[in-house]
Amino acid sequence: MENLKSIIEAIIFASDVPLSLKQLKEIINEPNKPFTKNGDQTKISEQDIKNAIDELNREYTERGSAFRIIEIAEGYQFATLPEFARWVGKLFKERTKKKLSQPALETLAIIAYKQPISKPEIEAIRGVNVDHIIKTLLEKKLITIVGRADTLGRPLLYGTTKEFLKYFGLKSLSELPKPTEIEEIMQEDDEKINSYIEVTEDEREKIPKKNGK
Amino acid sequence: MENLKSIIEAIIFASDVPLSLKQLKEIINEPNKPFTKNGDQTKISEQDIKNAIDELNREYTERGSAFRIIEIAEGYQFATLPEFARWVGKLFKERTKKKLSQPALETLAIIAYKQPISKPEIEAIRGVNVDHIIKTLLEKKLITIVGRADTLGRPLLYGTTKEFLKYFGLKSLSELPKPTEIEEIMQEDDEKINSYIEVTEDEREKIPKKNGK
Amino acid sequence: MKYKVKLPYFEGPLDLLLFFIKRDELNIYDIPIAKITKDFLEYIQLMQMLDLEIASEFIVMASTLMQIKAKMLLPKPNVENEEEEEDPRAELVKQLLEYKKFKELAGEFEKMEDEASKIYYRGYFKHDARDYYDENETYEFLKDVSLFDLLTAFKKAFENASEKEVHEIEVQNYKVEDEIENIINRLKIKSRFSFSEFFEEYHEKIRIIVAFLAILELARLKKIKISQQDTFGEIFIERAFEEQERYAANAI
Repeated sequence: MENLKSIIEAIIFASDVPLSLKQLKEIINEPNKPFTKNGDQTKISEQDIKNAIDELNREYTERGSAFRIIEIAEGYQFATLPEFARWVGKLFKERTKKKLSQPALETLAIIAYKQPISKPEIEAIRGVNVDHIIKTLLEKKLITIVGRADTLGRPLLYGTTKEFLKYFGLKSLSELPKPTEIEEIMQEDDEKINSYIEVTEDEREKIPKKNGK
Repeated sequence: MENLKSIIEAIIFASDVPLSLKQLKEIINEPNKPFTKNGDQTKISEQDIKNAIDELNREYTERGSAFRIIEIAEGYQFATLPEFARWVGKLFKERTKKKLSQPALETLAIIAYKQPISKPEIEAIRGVNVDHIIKTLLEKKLITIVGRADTLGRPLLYGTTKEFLKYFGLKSLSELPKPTEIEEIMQEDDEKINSYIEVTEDEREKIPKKNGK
Repeated sequence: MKYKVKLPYFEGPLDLLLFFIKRDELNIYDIPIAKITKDFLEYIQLMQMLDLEIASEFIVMASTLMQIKAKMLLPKPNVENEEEEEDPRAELVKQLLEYKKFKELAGEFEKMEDEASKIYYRGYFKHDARDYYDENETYEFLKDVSLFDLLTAFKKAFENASEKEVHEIEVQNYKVEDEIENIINRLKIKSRFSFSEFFEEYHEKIRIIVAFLAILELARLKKIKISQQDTFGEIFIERAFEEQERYAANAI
């Protein structure tokens, strides 16, 4: 059932930014197939939209729903109610546990391919201090200390763990794609499969290098 | 009011990825302050969660809500009903949804049904080089490297991802459309041919044997 | 040389063969090899005339077709052997059928893609209630990482490293405090901008580093939020101080 209320609900739900009444009005009254009330071309006013949002929130309250449409400076958006913070927090905690940041990933990649490797060597490649990241990776058990280098100061050497293999679904380190393999995958120019025609013509003009190593 | 149904609603609503029953169960039964039923420490089962989701969806239907909790990519996530695509689409007008090219779809189909599969194997089926496409599919996270083949050269093996399931609106790989087996294609075509032409015994023998080795 | 000629496009030799079979309503199990070879070669000639590069697969297929044709012309060996004698076309037919199967499946995939594109997921989560959400983990809040990401990261790390060796750094006197003020001022005008947008006007490496430190400091002070939508996606800096706070922010 398409009615103004559900349309507004759908739009606010899917939007990746908060929407103002004005923006909502524009979307709904857009000349190309605008919303019609009982087959009537009446324009929807901001007040109509405001009423619909209030009505939706009333329904959510009645139903004991866990979310509401809230209004902040930039506009309207969905949010879960504060009393569920504990549960939503658990969700995010679960998820963040498993995540790696870009710097962490780069450091992990260097360790994976260059192991055993010391912190100074990693820093020489990355050009930044990696203390914090090494600590995180150790905590996540993705790397471990495997010994000491014979070089000056005998710095600790790091290598990857079984957890690391598990994380990436590898049976052994020998399964790691080689940098040359990624070169092969990446060697293609930056043109992406965006438009059908572009791709097809591009591909047509391409001489495959299948046997060409 | 904290009850299991609203807690599940809150958790799924706040997640930007599908959550499996198992994940939901873990969050709800987490040792640190788990959910309690009437002050009782009863563990919540996956079935309890599934029932709550069904109940929630029933309520959304009754209310004429624009979204439902759908089963997608091995989990549950809130999503708008397709009939609101027209309105929500207006929101994302500028960024027109990009579709995959024909070669990309073909390659993806091969990977989906034959996974884990190596590049040479894909190329044997498509009869063309697929470097470029593999790269794009990897970037789009529709496929991923899943290991190495034991065959000569130990080529990398590819498989599909959860993103793939989500992109095609699938609950799991078992939902993939059943391919018409070669045998069936042959049969169909045979029937077609038979219904159109009278084939003499002689000619019939010229048709290569199906499993012809 | 890139000619953009709209010639009926084929994915490859198999696709072209399937086209001929469909166009001429040929029996796929009894392909008239002479005719199809002729059509195939004509197509290649057309491509040559148009000065299009011909993928090596087409050449390989042309030779395969000619081989099959030659075999078919050979007189049949003794009759007793006939049962074991494989049709020279059998391998090709098998290949064509296999390819045809996936071509059809690709059509199914396209329909599924279409249907799935009508479904939208929730897009904005910023104000969702969540307790013990550790601000320090903001940087860690990324999507799942694959092996491909790992390799890409490796490549990137080395590319960046080699760049560093090439450029001489002219030491300038940039202060983190100045950059903080600069960022705050920019955020007053625009509440959110992307990393790449931000660094566009920075050319010296040392200044980029100083500005980056300023961003980190602001994030620590919770004056800004740093977010990213996809792994390796654009990173955004967002104003996290309120209207009335903006003036005070100057005093940092």
